[in-house]
Amino acid sequence: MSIFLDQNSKVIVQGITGREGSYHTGRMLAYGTQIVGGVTPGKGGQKSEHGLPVFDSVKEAVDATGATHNVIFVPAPFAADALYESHEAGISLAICITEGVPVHDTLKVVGTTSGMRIIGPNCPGLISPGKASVGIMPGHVFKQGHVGLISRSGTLTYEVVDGLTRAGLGQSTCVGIGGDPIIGTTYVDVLREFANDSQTKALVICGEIGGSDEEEAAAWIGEHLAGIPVVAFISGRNAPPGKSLGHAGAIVSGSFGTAQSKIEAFQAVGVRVAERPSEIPKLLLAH
Amino acid sequence: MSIFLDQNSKVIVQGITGREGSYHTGRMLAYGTQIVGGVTPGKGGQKSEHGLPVFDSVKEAVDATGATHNVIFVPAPFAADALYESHEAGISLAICITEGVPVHDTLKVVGTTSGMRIIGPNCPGLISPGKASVGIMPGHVFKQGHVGLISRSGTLTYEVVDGLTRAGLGQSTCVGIGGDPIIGTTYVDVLREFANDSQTKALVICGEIGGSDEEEAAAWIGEHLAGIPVVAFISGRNAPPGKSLGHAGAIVSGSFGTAQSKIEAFQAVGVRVAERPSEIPKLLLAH
Amino acid sequence: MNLMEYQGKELFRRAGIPVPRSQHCTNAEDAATFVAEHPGNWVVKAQVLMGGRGKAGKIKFASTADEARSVTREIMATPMPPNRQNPKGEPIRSVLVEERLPIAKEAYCAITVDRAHKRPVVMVSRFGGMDIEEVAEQHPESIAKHFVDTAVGYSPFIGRELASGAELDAGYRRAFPMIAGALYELFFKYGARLVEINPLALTEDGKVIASDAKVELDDDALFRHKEFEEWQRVLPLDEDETLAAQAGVGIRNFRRFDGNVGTMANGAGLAMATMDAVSNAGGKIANFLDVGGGASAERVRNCYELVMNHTGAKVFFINIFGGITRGDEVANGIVTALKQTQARKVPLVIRLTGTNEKEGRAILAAAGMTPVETMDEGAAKAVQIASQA
Amino acid sequence: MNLMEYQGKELFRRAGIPVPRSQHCTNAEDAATFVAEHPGNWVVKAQVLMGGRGKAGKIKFASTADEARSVTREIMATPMPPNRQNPKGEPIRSVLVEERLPIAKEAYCAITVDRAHKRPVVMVSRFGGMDIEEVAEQHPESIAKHFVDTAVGYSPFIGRELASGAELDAGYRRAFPMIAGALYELFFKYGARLVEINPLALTEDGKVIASDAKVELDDDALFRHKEFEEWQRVLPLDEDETLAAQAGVGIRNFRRFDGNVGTMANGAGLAMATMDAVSNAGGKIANFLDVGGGASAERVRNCYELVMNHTGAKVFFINIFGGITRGDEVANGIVTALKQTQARKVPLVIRLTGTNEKEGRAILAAAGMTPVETMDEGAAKAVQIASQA
Repeated sequence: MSIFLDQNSKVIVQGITGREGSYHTGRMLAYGTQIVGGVTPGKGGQKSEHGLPVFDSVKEAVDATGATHNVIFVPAPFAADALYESHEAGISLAICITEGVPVHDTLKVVGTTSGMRIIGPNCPGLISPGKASVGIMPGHVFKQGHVGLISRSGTLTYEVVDGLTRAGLGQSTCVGIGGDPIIGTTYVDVLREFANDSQTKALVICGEIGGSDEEEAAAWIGEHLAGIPVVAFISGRNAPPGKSLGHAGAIVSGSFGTAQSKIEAFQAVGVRVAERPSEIPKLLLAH
Repeated sequence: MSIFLDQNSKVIVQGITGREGSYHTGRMLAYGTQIVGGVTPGKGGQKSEHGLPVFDSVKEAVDATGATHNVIFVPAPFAADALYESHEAGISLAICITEGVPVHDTLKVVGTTSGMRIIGPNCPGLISPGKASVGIMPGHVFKQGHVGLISRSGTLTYEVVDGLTRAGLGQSTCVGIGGDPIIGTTYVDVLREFANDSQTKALVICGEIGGSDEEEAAAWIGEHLAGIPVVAFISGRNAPPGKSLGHAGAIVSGSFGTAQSKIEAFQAVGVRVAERPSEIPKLLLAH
Repeated sequence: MNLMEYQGKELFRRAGIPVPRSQHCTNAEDAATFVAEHPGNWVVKAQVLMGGRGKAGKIKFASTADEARSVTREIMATPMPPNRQNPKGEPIRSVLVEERLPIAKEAYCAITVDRAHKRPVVMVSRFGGMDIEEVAEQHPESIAKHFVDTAVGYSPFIGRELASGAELDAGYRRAFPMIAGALYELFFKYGARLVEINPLALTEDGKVIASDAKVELDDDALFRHKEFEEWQRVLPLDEDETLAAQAGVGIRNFRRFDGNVGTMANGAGLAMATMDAVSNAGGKIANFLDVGGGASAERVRNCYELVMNHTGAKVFFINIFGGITRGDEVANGIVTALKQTQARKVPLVIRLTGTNEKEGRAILAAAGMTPVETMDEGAAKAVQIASQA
Repeated sequence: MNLMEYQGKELFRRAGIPVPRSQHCTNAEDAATFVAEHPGNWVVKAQVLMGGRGKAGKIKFASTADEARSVTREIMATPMPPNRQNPKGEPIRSVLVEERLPIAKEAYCAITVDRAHKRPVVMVSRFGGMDIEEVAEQHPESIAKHFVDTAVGYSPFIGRELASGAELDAGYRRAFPMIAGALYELFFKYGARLVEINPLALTEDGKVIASDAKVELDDDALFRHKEFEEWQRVLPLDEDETLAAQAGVGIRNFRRFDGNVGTMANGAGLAMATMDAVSNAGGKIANFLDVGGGASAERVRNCYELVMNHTGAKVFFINIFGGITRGDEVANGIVTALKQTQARKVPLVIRLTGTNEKEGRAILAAAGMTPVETMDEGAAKAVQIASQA
């Protein structure tokens, strides 16, 4: 089945005429994703670089195309507006690639758009290999299969997936949930979906320092996912306290948010924790 | 059955140690209403004038008493806070008697407290005769029976009910929805409930100039209440445009909100409109 | 509390909504001096709360100091002509001398509270400069509306969708979402009942500017906005409101009419119904008056004097339903008030029912007054007395 | 962007949160003059971003001008001592001369974003004046929390419930809901990551006053708050951030350590994992560096020079996963960068995989560089080189 996304998902691109939006529209189309149009206010009625219809508003795009998914490439100051517009237009899944969205914008959007799932912001998107890819992930690294993957970062995901694919372990869906302190969809939110997905038979969690999202994920796994093999990896074990490393959310505050705490939380519920990304396939196969 | 309120409803009084709150607590108790306690911040642990426990917060009151209803007598600047607190504490029906609540406060409260029904503000409350009364209505005027009544004003309601009672027409529930431009529960909201109430066999609507609430009620009646006798009365036919008469919401703007428009809307769906309150029992009996 | 144009535009300016350059002047000399110092084409607009300034000749052009002086004098010489809503017209105490814009298009934009949706509503039409009710009648399809989720507030996509839905001229599209957003901020910040830009002008050089400003504040929210106290002083209440405030009843609770049947009731709904009853009985109402709860002797006396001293009432119909208010208390109030007052006397028709109605009637009877039984009976009797007076 | 105490208190003052009287002074003479003109008991506090001022002797009392001069000199004479987070300590450029409060009780109040609940959280404890993490360890039950619904915002009942839940001294109860509300307004208005009052003092005469102020603003929201530009100038970035900004990478993307293995990767997660791989291989990291997407020759050169000129790297491990970034582009960037740079040369260990990996490797090979196959292999090789250097 895969989660959130498949070959039937109809996707529009908000910011389709921008540099990033246009480039990645081409890549998503090439992967086979059903991109059905895009939105750029003031350019309604035009065609995008790849020949897709451009609309002035998400509502018009949804009305004309029946899209349910929206991937957002607009600059940070306009991301919240794009998400509110998606919500109002009835989008059910919005993927916000934009980096640098003010945390209060995300807080408020997430708290007031019930009924619409948001992935991100500051995320690489998601992919159901062999079916569709939405966002900026390099599709050729992925392979269809049974491993569900959730990650807070981009290239580290590709590194891990590359290892899985080379080891013959394909993926059901890989979700980049994003590196910001507040994100629309957390590990637990994704785990809930994977738990009900028949295609997903094992899970990989790519965590990093900061916050307690991994601890919450571990607790949820302990309660709900007893039978399924899960392997975790935590990056940033050598990070100093009080300083963000790259991601705004990757910050250790005193004794909170350390890699150690996360590793222990996973181990306590029987999740194997890889010392390095290259160990992940081995640990999965050992289950 | 009656709607919203009966002898089993557990009610707390917010502002119980204030002059109004204390006085009406006595009257509500005398009517037989299950008043189980009250709230006045800083006076938790004391007893009210009528020997009821006073709590510091609605949450404490709810936890200790199992109350589901809250009647609010706090001054206008604090009404929104009282309603948010009620919502957070899990109250399911809040009756806001307070007059003069800023319209933006009501707008925001009504828009953000889903799951809790608000009656008012600026309303006399509601009564299910013979069972319980919450608010400031004079209980002795009412009589248990089968007429459901909805009204935007206080004394006019008593006038109308007095006529009904004298004509032998008892009431199931009488709801004073309040005279403000924005109210938590509109005619239509109450009509929906009456439509499912086995005790209610006829309806009286006391409307007044301003807004289009009566027109909406008429439309709803036309669609959903074909079989039930309904009589309406509209006060303020002699009001000048552009000036509020008493209630902030009783204002005619140009050709909007006139008595004539409301009367025509009711007549168009077969609702009989009384020329004067004294005609209402006769029109009901004629059905 | 309704603001005058120059006050509304001051709020617009603070909110970042473009408005024309202007100078508020309280006399012709100031207007002349301003135009002398700022050569150009100006328009002089009477500052009043009533609508219809243009038709009344209260908006005039001036390109020289002399013109400014003379048109200001002309405008201020006579009050705004009366209409049904303002039967006495409105005196003109100041003018706004404002840059004359090269207007290419006029649109309409307003935000108010929508009772049915229980939400703020942003309304836009490409027909600006005319009364929105006229637009609603003649071009209902031209009005685009958005009901704002108060949990979220305004977001620019709302402005974009409205501009497109109302088919605003393309020249508006870029500036409109920001202007609508600033207008919403203002609406929200000050707890307004209405904010309106009509017309929202598109100039020949492509600027979008608020050419007029209408702001209605919520009296119930003024306690949070001490900054309006000064404006409140220059915005006198209308006469009825002033009289009501002096008598110690709420400013919404008293309103005068042309007739000769004075009325008073407890509760706004009942007071309106009492007026309607008088009218049903063929009479002409002198006033609306809600005496409120309690009805102490002092309050009854104030209300009695309010009606006697300021209306043409030839009879006074008092209609009390004793709910919370006890009938005996009200009766005592009436008797005491009539003893104390120095105001002229007219025949009283009293209807007193509800709580402690017997005791109340006994008190009235002892004072030589015979109450009627019902509201209809009281109305009929009052009308009869008035017609014979 | 973290604010210093005096800046935070200025925001508090604007928000209506009571703060002690104070004067911000950049030298001992100003402090002396202020105390001379304002007799009383004062406390002189170093203005730095680091914690632990009291223990470091950077908070002292003064009751005369002479005392103010001498303690200010003492405080400013040496920087704050280093800790793990700030290995170089922090210079002291100014002090706050502040009214000495007669403190009866100290409480704690803060608002931050809660990741798990995706909401702002208001936290209160009756243990003030100590580190909240210490409180969380020693008295976890003393911390009361409320997760605020952003659709509604703060309402006073939240403050009442928190004061009661945290069992704040009764002396706090009346003032606390207003103070927490003002703190929330500030948090919301400026888009803060954290606002903290620690301690929130209850004075012997019953006043509730913010005795310290900590405000962390969201760098991503600063574009909306031009009013902080001036403060930003007096709040220099730390050295790593300054260097990162000069090199044109994000200020979060570079961080130095004591070791000798320089690292660079594309993407923050991969860069952290690269550090961890070096550590796993027994090496000591010289830095964290996320080169970001694209990796043009110019950017690669800037990053190379950043590490060469400002760390003790004896080897440079470049770890690139070609996802969106194409391997051939990166390889070209590396080759060109190394040709252009004037910086010192150290052995390179390059790992290049993913998109266009073959083309990239060919480019590197042509330039005489032999990339390794995996991240682990690269880390091991880099550590080996560093240990022999």
